[in-house]
Amino acid sequence: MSAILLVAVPLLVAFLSILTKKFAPYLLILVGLFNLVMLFLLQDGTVIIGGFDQPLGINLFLNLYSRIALLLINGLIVIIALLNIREYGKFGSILLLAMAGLNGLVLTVDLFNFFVFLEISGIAAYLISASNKKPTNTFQYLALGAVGSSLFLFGLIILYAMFGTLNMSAMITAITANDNYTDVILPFTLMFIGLGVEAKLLPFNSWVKGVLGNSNTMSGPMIASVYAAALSFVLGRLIDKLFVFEGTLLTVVTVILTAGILLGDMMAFSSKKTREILLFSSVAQASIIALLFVNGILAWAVWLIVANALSKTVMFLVINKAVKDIGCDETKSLRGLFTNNIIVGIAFTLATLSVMGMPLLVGFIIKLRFLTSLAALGQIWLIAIILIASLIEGIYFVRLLVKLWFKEDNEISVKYNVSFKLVFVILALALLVFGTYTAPYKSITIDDSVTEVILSD
Amino acid sequence: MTLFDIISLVVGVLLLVIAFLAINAKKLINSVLFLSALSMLAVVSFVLLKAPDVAITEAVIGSGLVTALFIFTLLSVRKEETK
Amino acid sequence: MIQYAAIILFVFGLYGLFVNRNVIKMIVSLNIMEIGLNIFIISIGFNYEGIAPILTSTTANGLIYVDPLPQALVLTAIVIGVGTTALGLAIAKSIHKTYNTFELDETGDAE
Amino acid sequence: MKIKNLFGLLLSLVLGVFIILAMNNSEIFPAFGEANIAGRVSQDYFADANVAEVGSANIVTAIVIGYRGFDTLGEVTVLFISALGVAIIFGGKKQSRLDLQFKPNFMLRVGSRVLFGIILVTSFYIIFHGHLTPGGGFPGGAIIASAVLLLYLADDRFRSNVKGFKILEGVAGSLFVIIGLLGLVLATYFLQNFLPVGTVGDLLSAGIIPVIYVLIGLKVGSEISGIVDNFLTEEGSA
Repeated sequence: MSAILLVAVPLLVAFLSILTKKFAPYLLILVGLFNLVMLFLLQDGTVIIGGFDQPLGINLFLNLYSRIALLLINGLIVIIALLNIREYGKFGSILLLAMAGLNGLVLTVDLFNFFVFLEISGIAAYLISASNKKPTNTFQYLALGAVGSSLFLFGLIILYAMFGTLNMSAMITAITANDNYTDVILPFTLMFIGLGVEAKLLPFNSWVKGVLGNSNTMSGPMIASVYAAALSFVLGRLIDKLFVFEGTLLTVVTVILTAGILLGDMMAFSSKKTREILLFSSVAQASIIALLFVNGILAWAVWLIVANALSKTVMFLVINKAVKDIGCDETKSLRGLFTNNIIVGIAFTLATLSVMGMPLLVGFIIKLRFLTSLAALGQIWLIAIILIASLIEGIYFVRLLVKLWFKEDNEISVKYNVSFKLVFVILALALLVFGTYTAPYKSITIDDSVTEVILSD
Repeated sequence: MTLFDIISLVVGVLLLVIAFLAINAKKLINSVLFLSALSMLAVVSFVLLKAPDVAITEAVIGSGLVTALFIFTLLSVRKEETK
Repeated sequence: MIQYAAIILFVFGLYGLFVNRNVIKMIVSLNIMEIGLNIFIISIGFNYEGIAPILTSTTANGLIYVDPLPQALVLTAIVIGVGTTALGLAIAKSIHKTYNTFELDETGDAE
Repeated sequence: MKIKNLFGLLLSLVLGVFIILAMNNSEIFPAFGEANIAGRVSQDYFADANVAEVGSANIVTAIVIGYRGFDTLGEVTVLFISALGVAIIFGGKKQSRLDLQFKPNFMLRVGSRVLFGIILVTSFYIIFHGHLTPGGGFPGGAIIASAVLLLYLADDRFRSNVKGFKILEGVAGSLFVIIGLLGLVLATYFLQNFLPVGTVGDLLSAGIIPVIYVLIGLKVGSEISGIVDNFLTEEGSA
């Protein structure tokens, strides 16, 4: 009963699922539920693989940080699979492999193993985006993803050549022992750029517009919320523990991220297509999350990832279902979408308000707390930039909501079946409940030791 | 300049020249053939660097199957044009 | 010298990827980048007096071996490269079937 | 040579030289050829206790399967996903072979059958001696795939038994994971060696390493043959 089952069981079922094509989606949901149950039974700790401890073999490490990430990933994959059984049954084994890849990515402590799982989840993401029937965008995503993981491997090998180990915890102790910071600037930038491609940070994410711009009810939520959340968690752990940003590198990274926030929101402000508005706002959110990790504000970055993933799932599901029925993506053609499906409209509005950070919702508490933490750190400039970005965000989201609620002349008939509505209501309620009832934020303490990669016994 | 240095210098220069030709080749077939020559040179450099396991794998996979896949793609495309 | 050639090969692949707009040429540049990276990975473990890491007779100790760990990593990296290339070529074929060209600029919606 | 290419070339050369200089003046980055494994993890791979415990003469194979078997499991999954992806992207019912306006004569068709057998024998030799001599599952499997490729090229009506390859691929992959789980159940860790190790250097040694390498060889061989089959067939009538 060790954490390895979270990766081994989806792999085993995926290998078997190609023999029985029909049962793949049902197997996927069974394995997802099995993982969720396992997560409540597993204790924290280091899992040794292959019988050889840390320097020779590979270890997995489960603690509160990866437990929250795994709960979010497996839960969302089960929800998305449940909603897309009939239409995308063919992608059952691919979603199983994506689940195994993402679980391994979050759990592993060995850097090369991290690269292998980055590659597995990457290739699964290329195939999920292939369901959009747009081969040029999938090809661009594949080309950029391959460049990203090769850069990551290049940085990782330079670190191995310098410090002689591949294990993250041994690498951290070796880096702190060797205090000459100029050696590690090159590998850290290469690895940061490599992960920046997958985590949608601004200068490297030209693939996002194409892939998410014409996504469907399965690839949109999968890439926009599940992959984004997993990679933000993993990038956060690396930024917080491995990449010690100082001096010029810190300013360069902060400039890149703040540019990402502002440019992302401006592009969302100026775009006419609803899905582009959503994807540019998630680009801005990804840069905000990375900025919080760089400044060491762990707890609120984790809650921001969770809240963002939940609300983006609702938003992408609603818009993709509507675009599939109507066919056109322009905001003016979706006008008056919620007039005849009120419940879906309310859920979408709650999710949007939570992303904006309106009171009574999860987003408000998180935004308030991480702004105060930034103020405590004296980062006045960052607070100004984030507030400007939220102002722009508020304008384009309110403009979108007004269009979607009040119908002009055209009559839109978009029908959401019951299972969609059920999911929307549950997620919207979660955003509302955790917005007002703030006990869990205090009870679950996420402090600096949580992203620790060795169990400091 | 030991024998090893001379050979590695020749292999290094050849690697760069063929890679440049592969990127700027006019026709696709030439570019693919340069790629297969490049992976054969990679096999030579793996043997030079005393990595026999990797040399065998790169020989079979790199110059064997990857080039074959490229050429099949180009052949199936040319067949559609003539149809 | 081979290590410098490998690094420049890696950068050539990056250059080729951003200069070309032809799908097959981009996959060729991706392969060039991976070949350069693999040679670089092996070159950091190389030692002039070292021999291949295979224990012939267990009695002879005191021999200097080449670092075996990068070779194990490159075995995995090569097969990952094949996987990505096969997928890229399949997508290239489907691009050609829908747009009847390999040039990304002529396929309309590609920015 | 357009100016853009020349400018791009110069830019990439400058970046390459910058990376080389950045690595040269950092003193803990070992210069080319002076990689001493004393300071690195791979020092312990040669320690006699570990060699005896894993039992494989080829240290690289010991690392690929024995110490870092989880990497290899991940990497076999990568190949599995690309074979699955190629099948999904091509989709459609595949009946007829791509006719390449090349009519092989009788001698070629028969000759290739003979050569097919010989290539298969060499590939099994490489797979079985994976833990003794260079080679192993990956090159062995790729050689099986190149034998199938030879039949495809030499005979334009040949269609390999795609269904059989799919089943072989699924079974070999799941057996690999099951051996890992057996390690978890019998021994104490996933992918741990629970078979006797025997003396280093003879054929039946190194516990589960030869078994896993045979499974990897079969899986890689069937997967790449599946990819070749997808590339060489098209829809079209039977």
